[in-house]
Amino acid sequence: MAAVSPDGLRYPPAVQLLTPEGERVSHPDYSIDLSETDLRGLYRDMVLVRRIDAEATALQRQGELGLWASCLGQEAAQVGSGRALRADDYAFPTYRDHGVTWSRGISPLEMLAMYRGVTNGGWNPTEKRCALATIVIGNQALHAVGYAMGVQLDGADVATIAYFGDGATAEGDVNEAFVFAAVYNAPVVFFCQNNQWAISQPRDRQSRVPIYERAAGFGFPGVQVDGNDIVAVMAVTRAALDRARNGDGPTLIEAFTYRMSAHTTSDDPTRYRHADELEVWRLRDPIERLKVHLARQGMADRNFFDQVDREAEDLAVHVREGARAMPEPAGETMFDNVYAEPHALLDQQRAALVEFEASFADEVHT
Amino acid sequence: MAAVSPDGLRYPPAVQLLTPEGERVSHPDYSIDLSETDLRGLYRDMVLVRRIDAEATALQRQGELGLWASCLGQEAAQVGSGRALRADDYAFPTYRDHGVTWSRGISPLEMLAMYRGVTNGGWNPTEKRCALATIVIGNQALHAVGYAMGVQLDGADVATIAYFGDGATAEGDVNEAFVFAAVYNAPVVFFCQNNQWAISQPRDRQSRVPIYERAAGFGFPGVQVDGNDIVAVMAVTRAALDRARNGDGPTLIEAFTYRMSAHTTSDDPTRYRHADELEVWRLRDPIERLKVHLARQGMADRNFFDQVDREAEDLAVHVREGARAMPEPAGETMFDNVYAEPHALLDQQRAALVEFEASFADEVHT
Amino acid sequence: MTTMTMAKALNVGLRRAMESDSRVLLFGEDIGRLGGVFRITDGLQKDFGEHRVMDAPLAESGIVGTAVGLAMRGYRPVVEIQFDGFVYPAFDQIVSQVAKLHRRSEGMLAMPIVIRIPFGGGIGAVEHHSESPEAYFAHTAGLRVLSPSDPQAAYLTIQQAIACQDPVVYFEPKRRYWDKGDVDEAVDALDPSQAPDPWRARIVRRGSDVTVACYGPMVRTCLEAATASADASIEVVDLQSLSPLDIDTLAESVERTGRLVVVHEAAGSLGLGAEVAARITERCFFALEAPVLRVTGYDVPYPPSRVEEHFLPGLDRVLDAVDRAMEY
Amino acid sequence: MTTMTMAKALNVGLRRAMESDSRVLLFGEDIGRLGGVFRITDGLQKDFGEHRVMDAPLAESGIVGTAVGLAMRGYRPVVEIQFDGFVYPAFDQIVSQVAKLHRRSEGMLAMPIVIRIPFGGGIGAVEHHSESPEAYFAHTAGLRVLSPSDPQAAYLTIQQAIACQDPVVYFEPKRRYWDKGDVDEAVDALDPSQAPDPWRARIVRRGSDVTVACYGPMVRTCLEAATASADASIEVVDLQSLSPLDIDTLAESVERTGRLVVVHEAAGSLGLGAEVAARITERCFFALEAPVLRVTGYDVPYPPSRVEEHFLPGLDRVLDAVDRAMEY
Ligand SMILES: Cc1ncc(C[n+]2csc(CCOP(=O)(O)OP(=O)(O)O)c2C)c(N)n1
Ligand SMILES: Cc1ncc(C[n+]2csc(CCOP(=O)(O)OP(=O)(O)O)c2C)c(N)n1
Ligand SMILES: [Mg+2]
Ligand SMILES: [Mg+2]
Repeated sequence: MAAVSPDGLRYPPAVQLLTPEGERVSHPDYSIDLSETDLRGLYRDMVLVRRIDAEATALQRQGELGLWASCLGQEAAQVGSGRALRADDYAFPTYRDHGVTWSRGISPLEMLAMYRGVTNGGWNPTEKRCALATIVIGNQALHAVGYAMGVQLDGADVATIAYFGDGATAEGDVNEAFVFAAVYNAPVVFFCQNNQWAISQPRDRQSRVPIYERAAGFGFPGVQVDGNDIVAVMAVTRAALDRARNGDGPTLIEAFTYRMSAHTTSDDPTRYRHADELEVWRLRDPIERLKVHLARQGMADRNFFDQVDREAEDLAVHVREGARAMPEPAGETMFDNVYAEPHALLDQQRAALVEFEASFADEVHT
Repeated sequence: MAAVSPDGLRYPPAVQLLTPEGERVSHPDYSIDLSETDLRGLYRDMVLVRRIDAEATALQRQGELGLWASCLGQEAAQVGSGRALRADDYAFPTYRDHGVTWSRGISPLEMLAMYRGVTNGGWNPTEKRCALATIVIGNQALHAVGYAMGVQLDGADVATIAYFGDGATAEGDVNEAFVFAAVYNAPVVFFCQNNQWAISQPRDRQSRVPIYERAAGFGFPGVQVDGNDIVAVMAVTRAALDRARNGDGPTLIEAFTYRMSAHTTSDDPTRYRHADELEVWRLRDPIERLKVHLARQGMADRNFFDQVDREAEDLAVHVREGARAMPEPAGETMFDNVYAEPHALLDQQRAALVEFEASFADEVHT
Repeated sequence: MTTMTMAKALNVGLRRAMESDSRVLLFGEDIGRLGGVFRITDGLQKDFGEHRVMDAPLAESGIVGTAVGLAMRGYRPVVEIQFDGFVYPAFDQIVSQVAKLHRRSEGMLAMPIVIRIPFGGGIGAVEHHSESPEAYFAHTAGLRVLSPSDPQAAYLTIQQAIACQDPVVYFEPKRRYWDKGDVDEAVDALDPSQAPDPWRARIVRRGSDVTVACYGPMVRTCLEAATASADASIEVVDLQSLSPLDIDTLAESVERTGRLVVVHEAAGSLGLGAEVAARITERCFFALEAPVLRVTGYDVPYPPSRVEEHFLPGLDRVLDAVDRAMEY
Repeated sequence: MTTMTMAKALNVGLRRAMESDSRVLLFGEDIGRLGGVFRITDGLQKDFGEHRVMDAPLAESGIVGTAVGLAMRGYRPVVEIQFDGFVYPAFDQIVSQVAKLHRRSEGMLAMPIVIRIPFGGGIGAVEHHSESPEAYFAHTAGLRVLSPSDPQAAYLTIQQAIACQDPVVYFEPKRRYWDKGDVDEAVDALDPSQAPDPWRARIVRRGSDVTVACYGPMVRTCLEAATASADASIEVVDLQSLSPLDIDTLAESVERTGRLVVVHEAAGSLGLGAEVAARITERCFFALEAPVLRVTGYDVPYPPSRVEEHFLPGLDRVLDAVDRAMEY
């Protein structure tokens, strides 16, 4: 199935191992052995992530979350790359990468906490070996390179992976990350999810050529993979992580995918994109194709699919109830951990706030 | 003469039209017709620029300038590209690009004024169609692109050229300039003088691959030219400017050259580079090779060379005397032109300064 | 007179500016078809074309840096930074170039650039979307800083900022975007006989006991506090111009009231309130019956949204400061 | 006791910090073989190797951004920004990440990064090499800001800054690099019983009529003014810690003298002097016999070097302010 997407880019991209019709195909450079269990696991991951995402979207509509950035359509790119990581590897995700954080063992409620507004973080980055979601576009690419430089100094067998979008490739920080990664030959993988849009801006507002081509000019390889093909994503990411660990330096992966939802729950994509674009991409749905593959190959039956669906529903209930039950942070928590060491001014401000608020019988007006 | 320079890069670079031995050679993609007069003019330009540079260096040693950034060795890159510009084109130079500013008709004393500390500018950018020298590495690349975008909006037949060094290619701004230039297809030429050093950092601290290769990943062509070959520099730059004017978008030119002097008069390169590197590059001197060429081809005789030398000496006297005679700016000039429109606070501060300083019989202590 | 939101007033003001000067360009992320994430530029690309309302790549330094070049070419770029917390990548271009080029060129290059920044909290947003970075710019010589507080002021000052030959950082109080007010569109913003001087503070409520100085989103809060105040007669001064500060208007008020409270959302340390307090104390030393008190955000990063109401100065904190000032 | 320049004291202090903690890394442009443009890191790459004294590509956001990653990996990066005017490209990483990550992670990620910045004027340099950007950082919650004024303080505070679990922006008064002073290398900087608390202001000269508060390069200027003063007995307080400010020590002094002059090179508007004036006036309202006066750089971009002596606060301007304070 060779089609030209509305923005003129050719589909499928260079590396594909599973067609939209669920057929396994081969590629001269990339292959991967995945057991039936592996594939069922990946399917389950994607379904659960999509369910979390849908539930979070619903919770936002109900006023339980301030905002949500949906990963709908990008599950294969996120889970496929996330599951390619070893336990010791370190991921640097963005606000949209729920499939990545899920793969790092971060719970849905930890993912939601920031969007509910009870924290600016959500999980223990050191324990999960996954940085907090970065919102300032591109900043985390440099953090990933720095972490990788540290790994290199330690002589450790660890790779880092930096996630960012097509829009982010325009930012200075991402390009400086390419420079530093190349110069120090850092064990880092740059994983760009080209979901064709940066809010309302189509991909060609950020780059006139395919994004993976950017890498060569910085001195390391770039590869474009079908981001809706979880098998290919995993194969390509694993190869890049291995390169990094083997001392062969950075790789840029462009996962060619599509943001099937709005930018965030605050966005209205009908203002800037055509519905037929979405239709084209529906046919390339990452979950559907793995499902068809599993079914056709007899690797999974209705029973399995139903069970995953039930699990997803249970998870949704858990998410819904858990989100509502999240404790409200007290006002004075804003002073916690601003500094690691004592800070008299903040102690005074905290004391003044507590005293002031205590002076009101009932709640504070604003 | 194929030699490997100390940092492992091959010499000569891709485009060369005049060998270090002064021989004209041809290139499949680049050619240029230069009359004898043209060539003699270019020779004269380079000799005068070198003389200004030497004089400024001497003036700095004598305490007449606060600092000087020498362009020694880079005359062909600067004059060759500067002379390729049409009158209407607009150049965005750095602190080191005296050969460029000379080509734009900026007088040596205008060049020196900033280094003497009597101004932060030096010339009328609009009149000379040459921005003031930018010191913050990389900033001007974006200005050049913006100017080019403006030219495009006007439908004018004008190209802009942004100068920067090898070190600057690491900065976010230069890479963002590449993004914007590509996306808007702006009529701009990026002229990178790879003089092999960014203060004490060799070129491979900024990029592990030749710099011109950076361009392709942003979607426009890059070309490496022998930066010590004024004929090739002119041919390549003119072609790139024509491309820009024809609506074919940006080009990155890497002029492969060498900083034969210290970074600035404050620098001590013996701390970080070997003298033999300099020896290798002496053999590739840009002025020497054009002189040999002119002489061998009978385009110029001793008379001509002597006359240029005399002109250079006269210019040196003019520079020396002119620099010393530059009027000292009054203290209150610091308030001039901070704002274009009235600003009461600054008026008050100016009045206070004038009154305060007038209250001292003799000069102000500090 | 038309009643409209501040968002609409800005939209109409931008339209007027584009109509009256063809060199005015709008430039920023998502400002074209989408009309900006706050819809401030809604419809303008449709009416003025892609060449005058330009969608930019996602790179703030690139946006401001190319705006410098556009200004050198004679254009008057009006740049939109999507949210307060995303202006920092452009800080270098703003501080080293936009602010300094007119001085550096000895007046030969003007920098008539407006940098619009929706700022402040109170909208329940995620991190980096509720900051008040105005002090960074008010400390930077060569820039002017404006912040409107109501639709009429927004309508006029956005046009005045665009017409100004100096660079203006223009802070729009995003949580007041949807507040409505009367706008007299008949006023010619650029005619000094019709429109007030944008660089002057505005006494928006008269009072006799305490002066409360504020700007942007806090003006409404302070007006509400003044109305609610039982004990003290509060005069509210909307500073509007954060750089230069109109100390004359404020001093005249303080000379009458003898007391000053300054209110802003930004962290207190080195915030605008510090400068106002220092200047007014020097100027009105003998008139002040109490030290200048400040009601500001705390010296912490902007907190998660479920905590923001504790961070933001509200009516009660303003009244508490007024009471404290009265007790001296 | 050894007599050495501040440059040498910093060099020795960095060496001690690297010796006592192998996680300390130096990182910056030209700091290796060259030893930095001011030679502060002279010899350190030779002795500690290229892995602990790392030359960086020419990209400040890259340097600070990768330092964040190094800190996440457990290192303690000490970053050198070559000159004050070149910190702005890193502003975003400093303000949005370095300052906020400890808070964002609820204490799970420490950011023990030191950002060394040679700052201030008076060395006859070209543009961007003489700025005083400390207010930007002192206004930013989550950062600490230090500035030593003599070799002994430099020797101790650089080690204390490196040992601090919080990010520290460390402003080195470049025109005092070559001033000599006694340094007691036997003092263990990290032992609170031996070394003074870096976050406290220091009374560097006793006096009874007027307190003069200053920091960094202005401390020497103010000490000279105090010595030269015929009419008034001047107490000089070196603030040293610009964030947090040690208002207690300063207030104690002002309670005694009744007068305060604050001196710095940075532009006056929204400079450190504004915060000091506001805080001290609130704290010592009844003790102040005159308003707090400020002697600062003017609100203009740093001027060309042949004009800088008119811009920089000198002895005469300090004494003039002292006289004015006395006249109240
Ligand atoms: C520095 C910065 N500028 C602007 C924004 C506002 N913003 C949030 S997401 C976004 C688009 C990002 O596009 P892309 O990188 O393609 O990632 P996607 O959202 O498509 O996953 C923008 C402009 C931001 N977060 N940070
Ligand atoms: C943003 C910024 N960082 C650091 C500096 C200090 N600096 C001045 S020149 C220079 C090296 C520049 O190297 P390159 O770009 O190769 O140009 P060259 O000096 O070799 O012509 C540095 C680091 C600066 N001017 N601007
Ligand atoms: Mg995208
Ligand atoms: Mg160079």
